[in-house]
Amino acid sequence: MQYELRYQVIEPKRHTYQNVIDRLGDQPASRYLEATLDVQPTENFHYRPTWAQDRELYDDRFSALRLSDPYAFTDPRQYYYTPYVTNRAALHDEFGKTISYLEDRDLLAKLPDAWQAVLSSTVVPLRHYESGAQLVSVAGARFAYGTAIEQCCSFAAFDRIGNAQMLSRVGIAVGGGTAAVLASAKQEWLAGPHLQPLRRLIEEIMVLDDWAEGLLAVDYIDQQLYPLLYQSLDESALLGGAGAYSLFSQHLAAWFADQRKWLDALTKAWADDPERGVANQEHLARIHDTWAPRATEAAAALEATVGDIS
Amino acid sequence: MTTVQPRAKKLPLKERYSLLTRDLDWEPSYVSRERLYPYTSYEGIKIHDWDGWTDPFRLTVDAYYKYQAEKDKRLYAVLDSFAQSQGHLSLSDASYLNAIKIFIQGVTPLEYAAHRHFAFLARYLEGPAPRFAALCQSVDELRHAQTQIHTISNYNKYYGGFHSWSKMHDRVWYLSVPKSLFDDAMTAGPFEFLISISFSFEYLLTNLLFVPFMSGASFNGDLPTMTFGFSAQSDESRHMTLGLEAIKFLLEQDEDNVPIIQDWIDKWFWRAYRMSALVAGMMDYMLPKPVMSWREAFELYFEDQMLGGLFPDLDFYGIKPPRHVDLAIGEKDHLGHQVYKILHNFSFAAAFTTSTPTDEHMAWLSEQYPSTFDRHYRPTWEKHRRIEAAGGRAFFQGLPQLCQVCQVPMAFTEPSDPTRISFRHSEYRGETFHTCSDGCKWIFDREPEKYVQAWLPVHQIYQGNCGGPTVPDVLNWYGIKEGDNGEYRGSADNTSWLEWHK
Amino acid sequence: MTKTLRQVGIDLQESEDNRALIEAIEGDNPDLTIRHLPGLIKLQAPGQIVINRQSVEAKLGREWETGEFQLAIVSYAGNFSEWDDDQIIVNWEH
Amino acid sequence: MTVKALYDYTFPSADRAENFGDDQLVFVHWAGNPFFCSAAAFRAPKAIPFAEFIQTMVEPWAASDPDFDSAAVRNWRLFDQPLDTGDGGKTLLDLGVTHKALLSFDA
Repeated sequence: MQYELRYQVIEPKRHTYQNVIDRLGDQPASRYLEATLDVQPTENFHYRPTWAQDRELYDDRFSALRLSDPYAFTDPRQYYYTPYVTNRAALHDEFGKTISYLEDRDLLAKLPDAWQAVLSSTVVPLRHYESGAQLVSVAGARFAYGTAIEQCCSFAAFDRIGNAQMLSRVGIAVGGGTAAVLASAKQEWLAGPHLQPLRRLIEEIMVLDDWAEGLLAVDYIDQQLYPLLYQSLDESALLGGAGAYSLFSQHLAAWFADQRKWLDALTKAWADDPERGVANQEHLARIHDTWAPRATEAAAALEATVGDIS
Repeated sequence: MTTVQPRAKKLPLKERYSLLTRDLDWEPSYVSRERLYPYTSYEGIKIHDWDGWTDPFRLTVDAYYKYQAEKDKRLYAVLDSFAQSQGHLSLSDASYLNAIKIFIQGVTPLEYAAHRHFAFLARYLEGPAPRFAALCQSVDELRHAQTQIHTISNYNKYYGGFHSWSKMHDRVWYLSVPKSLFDDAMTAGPFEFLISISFSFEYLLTNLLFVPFMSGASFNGDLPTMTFGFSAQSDESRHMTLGLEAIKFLLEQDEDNVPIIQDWIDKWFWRAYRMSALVAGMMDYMLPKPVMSWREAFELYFEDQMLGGLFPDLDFYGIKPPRHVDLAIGEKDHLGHQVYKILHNFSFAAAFTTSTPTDEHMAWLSEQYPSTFDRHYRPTWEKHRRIEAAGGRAFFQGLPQLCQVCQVPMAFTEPSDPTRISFRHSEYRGETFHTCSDGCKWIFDREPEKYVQAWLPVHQIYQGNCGGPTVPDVLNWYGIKEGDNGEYRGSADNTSWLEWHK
Repeated sequence: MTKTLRQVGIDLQESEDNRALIEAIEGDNPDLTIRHLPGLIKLQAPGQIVINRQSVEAKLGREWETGEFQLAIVSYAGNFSEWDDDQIIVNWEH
Repeated sequence: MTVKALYDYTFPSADRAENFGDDQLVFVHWAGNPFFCSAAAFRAPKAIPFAEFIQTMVEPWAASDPDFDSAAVRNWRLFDQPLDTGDGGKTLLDLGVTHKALLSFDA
């Protein structure tokens, strides 16, 4: 017997919300666009912030880098909450499987001494760097102008805690299931000479007033650290009998590739802005000149300690 | 859940959680703590040990992603199937959607505002544990805003009033009530924000506002709203815990915090309660199949659970029930009626429609409100019925007087006399400011510098800032389209509904 | 110290997924009162409500993490005084 | 009690009299009539004679209630005090009805 499902055909009166129609015409719009465009309030704020003089609750003057249309930038990954958590659930699930595999076979504890040392004294301490980067990203979640940009910052902030927790779990595994390595790694972070330029740098970035400048300054560090620790060191690990290192570092490399997508698109949107592009390019150059050399310097101090292996 | 993570071998949950969250923090030495956290001292709150904060949920990031992805998988499956099967046709009636219109215009933007400002706490609170809890809440609130936008997106295709929710929230008169409340909280310092939103709103009132509302959605055939609502509420439980943890933490840190916190509870209870009046009107009048009266919900969720349960607990710290709570209790038999009267008077200028209650609905109201409905409210509705029987429909041909603090039209009555409107006013810097109640007047007098700034929609119209001098000018500026507003019977939605159900 | 008997409450989504959980809670809390609202089940008890992992697993026939309780809960009145690998307790503290 | 802020938190009132030029806001309440949820707000010239104010602004609003009878309007009050409106020729300003004053009547 066949069932025939009969639904009434009803013509929609409109295909999406009016603000989306105003921008793109009356056609079906993606969930990303409906959940992103024009969501942030823009006018008629009732009271002035007690914590910031001469600013409205949402104000594009929280950064020198501005877009004439804040939605000229959209996330190339099209992340709104659901695809974001779905993607990251998979990433952390994979990481969890990796770490269980490494733990079950004690593979991290069995790493060659030199690799153990690199992990404990250089890689695991970076969970604190991730935590600092989280603080910088979350400032963008609050102060960036427009939902498209701020939601990327929000997700990046959450990612950073995720990265810090991945590194922490590696530390726990290296410590044979105890907190011993995390404790010594924290000492390295606080006092190890190879990490002090980095710690000084991230602390100085954490107190910047301009959220976008902070974000870019951290990115200059990422651009040095991630390729160094999770790509080139990864290759050395595969060649040097430290496959366990490679197994976990692939997940951080995967994250960094994802992070690049939106940050590169945002930087491009700032530089290409029809009205503010020229001013933005000047600010971008200034920000680069201020922070990129510091990032190189901090990475060099750290690289010296891993140089023996790679 | 199909996959179960293997339990940690050696570290118990508590310790592991602490290592994965608060242990990430370090004491900065290259910059000062004051520069890093510049906003934690000006409100007068004293914190001696940020590690005194505990988080019972102990949610790590991987678990967060796993649970949230699972919740959203379930939710979006419901949304997709409802849309595919034209589920909107099995609602109790299209008029039900008026409640959902107010929801997306009024509440969804608040979720978004909470998202943004919990990010402020996630940046500026000094303790890593509350910062992480705030970060989770910040992304949760984004989830709530976005799942609501997606749930309602399907209704927007077929019904009026949903299409311009974001612009409306910034501009339309009744939406300045919720907007001003969040603006008030966000412009305050981080601790006041925490007490206002996490405690007074999330813990004290959210149950009262959301749970009966979602039950109402379920009862009226609105499966998607019920699903997103209950799904959001599961996050809300974490947020309530943050609120309760916040208040206990602040009270335990220093005795000097107690009067400051009490003052904030007093302010924010009343502020949030006044905003919730919109929900009272909705529950009592806007559901074609009503599920619970405001009075019953208030008794169950506020009087029993909060006054009966929570406040005796807080008494331990020297915290008393909120100032003016007696007024809220005293008007529980009146609130919904007075608020719906406002909406009914002014729906010509709103992005929803209203109707005089039917006989059947009035019978339900009589039953729910035996001491007040027949005596004080039925006669006015009967008068509307007579006008409508003669082919008319009465609206308030003008603009209302608004309360300077809550921004609701000044429709509430004296505690001692439900036939007399309650008028209060204060003088500040030679100017008069009107408030609707002792609660709002007390709030105004406490911080007049703040409330004189209020963007009062009626006054802004009269200043010429809202698109022009005539009603059509203003409606156009609001983004309200022909057919979104006015009387439900004969409205665009009503006409379509009848057409689709021929 | 006398134990407080003020009511605590938990609201859960009434769904097939949660049936075993609700049965387990009923089993472990003899003073529980239950109220059904559309889509929702409201559990209340004087003093405290306890949820035991083992009881839930026995009803479910599979492993269950206490964290999964977050998928079921709609609201609560009280305080989570305990939430560890094996048990969740809601009560009033003072 | 003042607002706690990180700077001198002083802002002008959003509805200060000067924003309305020669006009002002006036609120009018029909006491004891539950048909109207609240008092009405008007923008009126300070120099408008009272009778004209009533005729051109208040009456069209009050007529929202079909039972309104302009002849029955009586007992004007300014806030809580009785207001002698005389023959209606005096202006709002002359009567002491200033910016954001509340007028009430019975009918």
